[in-house]
Amino acid sequence: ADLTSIAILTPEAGTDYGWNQQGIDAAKAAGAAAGVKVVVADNLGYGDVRPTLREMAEDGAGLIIAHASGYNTAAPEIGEEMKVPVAIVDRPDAKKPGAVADYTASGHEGAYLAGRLAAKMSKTGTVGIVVSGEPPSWNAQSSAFAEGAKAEKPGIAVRYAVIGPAAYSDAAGGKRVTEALIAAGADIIFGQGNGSSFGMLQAVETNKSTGGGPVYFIDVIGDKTPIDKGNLLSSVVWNLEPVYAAMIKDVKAGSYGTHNYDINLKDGSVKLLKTKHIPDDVWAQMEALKADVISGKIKVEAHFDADSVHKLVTALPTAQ
Amino acid sequence: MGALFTDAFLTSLVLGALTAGLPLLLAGLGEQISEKAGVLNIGIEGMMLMGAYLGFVVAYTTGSVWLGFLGGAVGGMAVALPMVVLCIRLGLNQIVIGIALTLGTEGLTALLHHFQFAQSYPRLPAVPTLPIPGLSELPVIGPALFDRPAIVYLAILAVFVTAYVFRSTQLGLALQAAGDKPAALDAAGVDVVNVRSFAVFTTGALAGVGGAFMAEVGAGIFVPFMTNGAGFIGIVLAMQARGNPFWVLAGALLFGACLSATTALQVAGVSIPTDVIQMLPFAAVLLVLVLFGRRASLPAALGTHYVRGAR
Amino acid sequence: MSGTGSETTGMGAAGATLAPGGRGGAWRERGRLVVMTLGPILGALVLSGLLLLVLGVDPLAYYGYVVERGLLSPYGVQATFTRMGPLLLIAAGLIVAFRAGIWNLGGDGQFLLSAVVVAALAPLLAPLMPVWLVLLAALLVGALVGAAWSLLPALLKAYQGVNEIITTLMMTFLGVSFANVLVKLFFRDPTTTVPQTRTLPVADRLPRLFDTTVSSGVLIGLVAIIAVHVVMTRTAFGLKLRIVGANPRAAVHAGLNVPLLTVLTFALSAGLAGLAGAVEILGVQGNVRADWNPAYSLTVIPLVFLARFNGFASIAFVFLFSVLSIGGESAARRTGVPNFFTLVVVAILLVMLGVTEYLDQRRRAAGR
Amino acid sequence: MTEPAPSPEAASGPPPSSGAIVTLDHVTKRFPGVVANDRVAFDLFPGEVHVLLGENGAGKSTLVGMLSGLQTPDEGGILIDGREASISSPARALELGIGTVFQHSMLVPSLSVVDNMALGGSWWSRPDRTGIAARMAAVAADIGVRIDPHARVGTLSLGEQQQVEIVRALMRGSRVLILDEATAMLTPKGAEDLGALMRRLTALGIAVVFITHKLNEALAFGHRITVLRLGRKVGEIAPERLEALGPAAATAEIIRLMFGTGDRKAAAEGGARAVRRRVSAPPLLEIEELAVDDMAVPVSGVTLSVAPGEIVGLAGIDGNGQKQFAEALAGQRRLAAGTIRLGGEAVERLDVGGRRARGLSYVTDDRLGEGTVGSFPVSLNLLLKQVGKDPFWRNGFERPEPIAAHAERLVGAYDVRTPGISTPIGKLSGGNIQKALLARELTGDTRAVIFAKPTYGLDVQNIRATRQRIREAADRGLAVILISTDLEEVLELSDRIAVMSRGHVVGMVDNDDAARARVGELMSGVGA
Ligand SMILES: Nc1ncnc2c1ncn2[C@@H]1O[C@H](COP(=O)(O)OP(=O)(O)OP(=O)(O)O)[C@@H](O)[C@H]1O
Ligand SMILES: Nc1ncnc2c1ncn2[C@@H]1O[C@H](COP(=O)(O)OP(=O)(O)OP(=O)(O)O)[C@@H](O)[C@H]1O
Ligand SMILES: [Mg+2]
Ligand SMILES: [Mg+2]
Repeated sequence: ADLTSIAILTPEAGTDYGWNQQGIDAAKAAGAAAGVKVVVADNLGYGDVRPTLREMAEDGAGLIIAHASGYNTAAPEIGEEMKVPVAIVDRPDAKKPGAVADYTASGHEGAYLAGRLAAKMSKTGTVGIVVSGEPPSWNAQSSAFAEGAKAEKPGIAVRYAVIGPAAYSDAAGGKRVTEALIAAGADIIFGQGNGSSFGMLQAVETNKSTGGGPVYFIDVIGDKTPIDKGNLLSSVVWNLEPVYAAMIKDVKAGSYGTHNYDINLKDGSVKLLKTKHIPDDVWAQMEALKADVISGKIKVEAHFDADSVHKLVTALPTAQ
Repeated sequence: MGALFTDAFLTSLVLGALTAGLPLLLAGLGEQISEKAGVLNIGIEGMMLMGAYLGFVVAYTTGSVWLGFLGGAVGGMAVALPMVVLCIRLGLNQIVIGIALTLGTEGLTALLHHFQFAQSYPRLPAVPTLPIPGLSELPVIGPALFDRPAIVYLAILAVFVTAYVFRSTQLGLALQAAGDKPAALDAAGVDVVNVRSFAVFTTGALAGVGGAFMAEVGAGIFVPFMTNGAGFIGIVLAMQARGNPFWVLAGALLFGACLSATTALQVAGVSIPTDVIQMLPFAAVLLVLVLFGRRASLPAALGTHYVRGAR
Repeated sequence: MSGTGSETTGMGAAGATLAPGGRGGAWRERGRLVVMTLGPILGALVLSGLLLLVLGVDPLAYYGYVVERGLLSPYGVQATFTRMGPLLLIAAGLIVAFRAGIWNLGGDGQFLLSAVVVAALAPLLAPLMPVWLVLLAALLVGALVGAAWSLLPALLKAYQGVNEIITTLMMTFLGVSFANVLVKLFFRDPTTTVPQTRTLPVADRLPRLFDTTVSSGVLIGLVAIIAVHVVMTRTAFGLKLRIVGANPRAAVHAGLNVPLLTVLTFALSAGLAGLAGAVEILGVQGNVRADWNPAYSLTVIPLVFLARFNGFASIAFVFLFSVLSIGGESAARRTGVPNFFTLVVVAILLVMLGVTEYLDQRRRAAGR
Repeated sequence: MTEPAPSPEAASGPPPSSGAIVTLDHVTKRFPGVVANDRVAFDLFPGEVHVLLGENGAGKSTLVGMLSGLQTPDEGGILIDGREASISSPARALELGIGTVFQHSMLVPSLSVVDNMALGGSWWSRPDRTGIAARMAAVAADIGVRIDPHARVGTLSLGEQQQVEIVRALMRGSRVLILDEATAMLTPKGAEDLGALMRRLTALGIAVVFITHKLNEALAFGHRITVLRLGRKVGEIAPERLEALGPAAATAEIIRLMFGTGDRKAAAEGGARAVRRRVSAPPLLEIEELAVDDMAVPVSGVTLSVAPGEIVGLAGIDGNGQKQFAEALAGQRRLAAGTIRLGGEAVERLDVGGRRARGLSYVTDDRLGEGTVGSFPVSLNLLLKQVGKDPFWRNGFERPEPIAAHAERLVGAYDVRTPGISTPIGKLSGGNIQKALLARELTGDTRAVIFAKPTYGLDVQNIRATRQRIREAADRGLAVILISTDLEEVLELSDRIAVMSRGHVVGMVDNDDAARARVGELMSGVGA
């Protein structure tokens, strides 16, 4: 079919160096590459997006990307109503030819590598995971990070804490919980959150580890290098551009909805960010591990439920 | 598991409870002053948020923590000003104006943040602490409670000062009279409108500093909507405290402790939904109301507009 | 704010304008009402327009988009109507309470818990019974859950005189957390990793009106608010509630059972908020996700004051607000203003209203 | 205080050689529906006790309000030391040295006695509690009362609270001291001590405004007497004249001023019945050993029966349990003990509606506070106690026509002056609100009526109309209880008169020629 414009809807502003910004930037890039107009509706919150979905469809979007798990009930419904294909996250089973495809993007492979990296770099033998909530893709990355760390150093302690229910903008909570983990020995924090992640970053910047050294932060999705003050160790950077590009291609080819989309290490849509804090030898080892994951020598599974995460991190303290 | 509950970790839990509880304390204290004087201040969430915003902006641009807190106080008072004019002087409905001020401040600070900081997300450096000689050497509570930024001591001091003012100054008597029987205060020659205006401005200043604390110390950054309902919790704290500032302190620390307990349990690997633990303080307060809630617990003239000579 | 005092909250101005004026001055009175209502709206638009200018946005373009999307485009105005459904129900509930002198600030908790229970129940019932019966049962359950969540504040108020503002606020905090606990631990949809309830299929939801996307929730809302208006202004029961609200001592003097009427007021008010939750789920959302809380009640409270507790005026203000929130989102996107701007407009509107009302009072006082 | 003899000091009060401290220059104060003060001229001289007399609602407290900064005059001016001044606020009044004990408590219940006394100091200062307590003890000893300085005011009885207020006013060292019914709650001994104190104060050149309902006090303590009636100043008795008249003549003169020339006027209007026919029918309303628990004035042991067509007056100073009694009778309050029978049927367990349905009506004295809903139209207020009843409501729905017809009929029949039946009743004048209340309570199957201060705050014409209604009600065969603080009214209307004091009926008198003196004695506590 003929596709002239696509739309992307995000819950928060596209300036968060994270989930929202990644989605919007990638959609714009993919659109530009395919010569398709991209309409952005950001800051929509988690309430009712049906009016916006309809408006996008009415305005001629040939594909609507509903970039939040909170939208994955509304988008397929409105897609069907308005006869527009939609892309959703966290509902792989909702796939429907010509109508719905899922791109439950999980950087779990990257998070696994991040776990390995963290375990290699930790001087205290403890690493921490802070999340502002427990949506599926974060669960997948949390558990992969824990597995990676454990695989690297079986005796390592992985501490895990959720800031609170719906604590997406709770920057103070992010800082408080991160400081608790640092006090619990963590010198590398794997942090996932929106507004709250800036609180985590600030905690890392303003605290020393229990060993007296600096604390590092491993981010997800985006690249916060432009605002780094020297504590950003790495990031599980997503690149949704190939996903969206593939979607555009499939819509044009009429094959949309026959398969879901994914991001992975192999095509570079997930990668670990190299910063100057990672020594070259360690980075070389990471490259090797990455090759193993890509080749299938190391198998990383995605666990999307919170319980799996809890089990993994609970099992760990007793191991030490 | 023994290795987890080290001194350092316990310290951070206590510290976390204190840091999370402090803005609630300041908001609750402020609300208590308003309520004591007979003003139901629903706009306190907005006062905190403006305090957080302005406190952060001033601290960030001047590099001075103290100017930041001053900015926070000014921000809170700026939101208190329309409340004073519209509700205390003109007698408009306190609930409506309170909600309007909160909504407006949420929108305004988010807008300002969007245009100023949404690209750069500036963060503040750590706020310097002031160790109290001797006490700060104590294990666990030493670093958690006695090696804090000076504002923390001031906030705790504010509880004592408020208690002192309530109990032992003319102002305290005037506040109480303004909330309980404004006509009697008026007849004694004290201007009820002035006392109430003073109370609301003080509330603004305290809530503003609370917000500034949240931004400067609690988070080190301002993000939109960051007060997240803390002002409403302050209202609840003030109401359950029945005019005693120490109950506000206790309530605020209880809330903080519940948050820290959530973190501790999670870090220890016990998985209870955060929601359950966060219900506890509310359930506790409600239980108190069921068991002891009587008419006498709130100022008789709370929420009413005073008009001299009317009857 | 002790006992059953209602004027105590300083609503004198609102109360005074409730009574119809004399026949002679009816037209002048009506004209005054129009000025009093349109004045603040125009004032708010001007002030907000100035703010837009500061932000470098053409106010006319912004308002143009608001009107175009919220009012003129078919899908837009349909969205406006759909949005009105739950808001009208909440407004109806608030009117009952406020006219009876009860400050029920717990609408959000009542709304949310009802939504969660309805979202859990309806998909389970759907395979077992005909759609209409499912919907009817779910609406009823929603209203009951909402009412149940107000029972404690109601009893405390009626028999202990405990201030309902604290208790209803507390019940909202509790309700929001409790709703999350229910979704995460008890009502969770096992087929997905997302913490949410099962989803009621689109076909089983409240029917849509004609060939549009407008949910029939708006009809329920309209019927409810008009019914409330009629009950409050035209029936003996409504009159009794208004007597309690306007002068509780007169209610005692007239031999009314004030505690019972107080409990009934809570039940009705919260039941309507619960019905709003049910309508939002059955008509629009189909399920509830953890941490979802649209907090409608807090924004409807000022609207109801703006309408001076009048049902028809409330419809107008809810409509205006819906246009603003549907159109505002679109206008913000097109003009590049962040969505937060709508909040500022609402706040300015409320403050303008307050000032206008004050000026009107002074004018009337001077005219005597 | 058994003998109302003016004291020597009173007789030889210092002559007003100096000018007045305070002069009210023909002040007028209006409230919606009443002219509370109508061009009142009033001089207050140093070294004098200036007594203000007048029936309830005469405007005494309003005058005090203007002196103490609570009210500002609508017309007229105030002179302080002969110079034009404005007393714009209570603070200003205190500054000018005017200290007031208000009729209604102006204490904060949640504060202690000393803290109440301390109110008003500079904000950041500490209240000097020990100092205040000490000075308080001294002043209290002066007037012979004992007050626990640290007791919370809310725990004190109303009488004790009044003592606190008197002591507070004295402690302020004002040059003008206003006491609005300050002795109402004092014991006779306490009142006498207060009188002695006033004498000592005036000797120091302080001016005192003293309001009381007890004529003996007025004569004993006062140097100058001003009488208000319906907001107007109807007379002033200067010190020389007061001295010259002597107690008995002064009393007669005052009563004439306060109540008008009662008998002559009534006779001229042909309103009063010369002699009421004796009522021989068995009682319709029987009250036995009625008791009510109340914080302020507990009522007990009230036994009273009223025959159809009979008017039983209940006289007494305001606040002696009349209100509690009436509310208990009407069903608004729980009885602590006792029985009420209406036409032989026990009704004490019924609620307000039940009693009303059986024919018991209650015309409250608190017209705006509980009698009406001010913002509601006249028409609905006329049906306030019949909400939901046929034919005005059918299936719960309001029926505008019958409601309007009913309202039009009553408004016409009772001559309620209103712009229309949909006018909010709060906008009517006091007299017209009262007519509407009478209309509501006297319509329908009423068999017994309680009137509480039915002419309170009304002007002459309305008083006459209202009294006529009461008589007509009795003539129709209703059993009537007439509660009034106005002796003239009770004497004019009643067949028998009960006097209430401190929650008890202290005497029952047949309304004959001796009644006036006897009731007056009972009321003033002279012969109790
Ligand atoms: N603030 C007010 N608002 C409305 N009406 C008032 C107000 N104050 C007094 N009035 C009315 O003014 C009139 C005079 O009242 P005032 O209190 O001066 O009488 P009083 O002589 O002190 O009576 P009493 O002996 O009962 O104390 C009464 O009709 C009263 O109802
Ligand atoms: N200060 C005022 N402000 C506004 N309206 C007033 C004021 N004073 C009186 N009125 C109104 O003017 C009208 C006449 O009032 P006024 O008290 O003079 O009546 P009145 O002749 O004394 O009647 P009544 O004998 O029934 O008491 C009433 O409607 C009253 O409400
Ligand atoms: Mg009059
Ligand atoms: Mg008086």
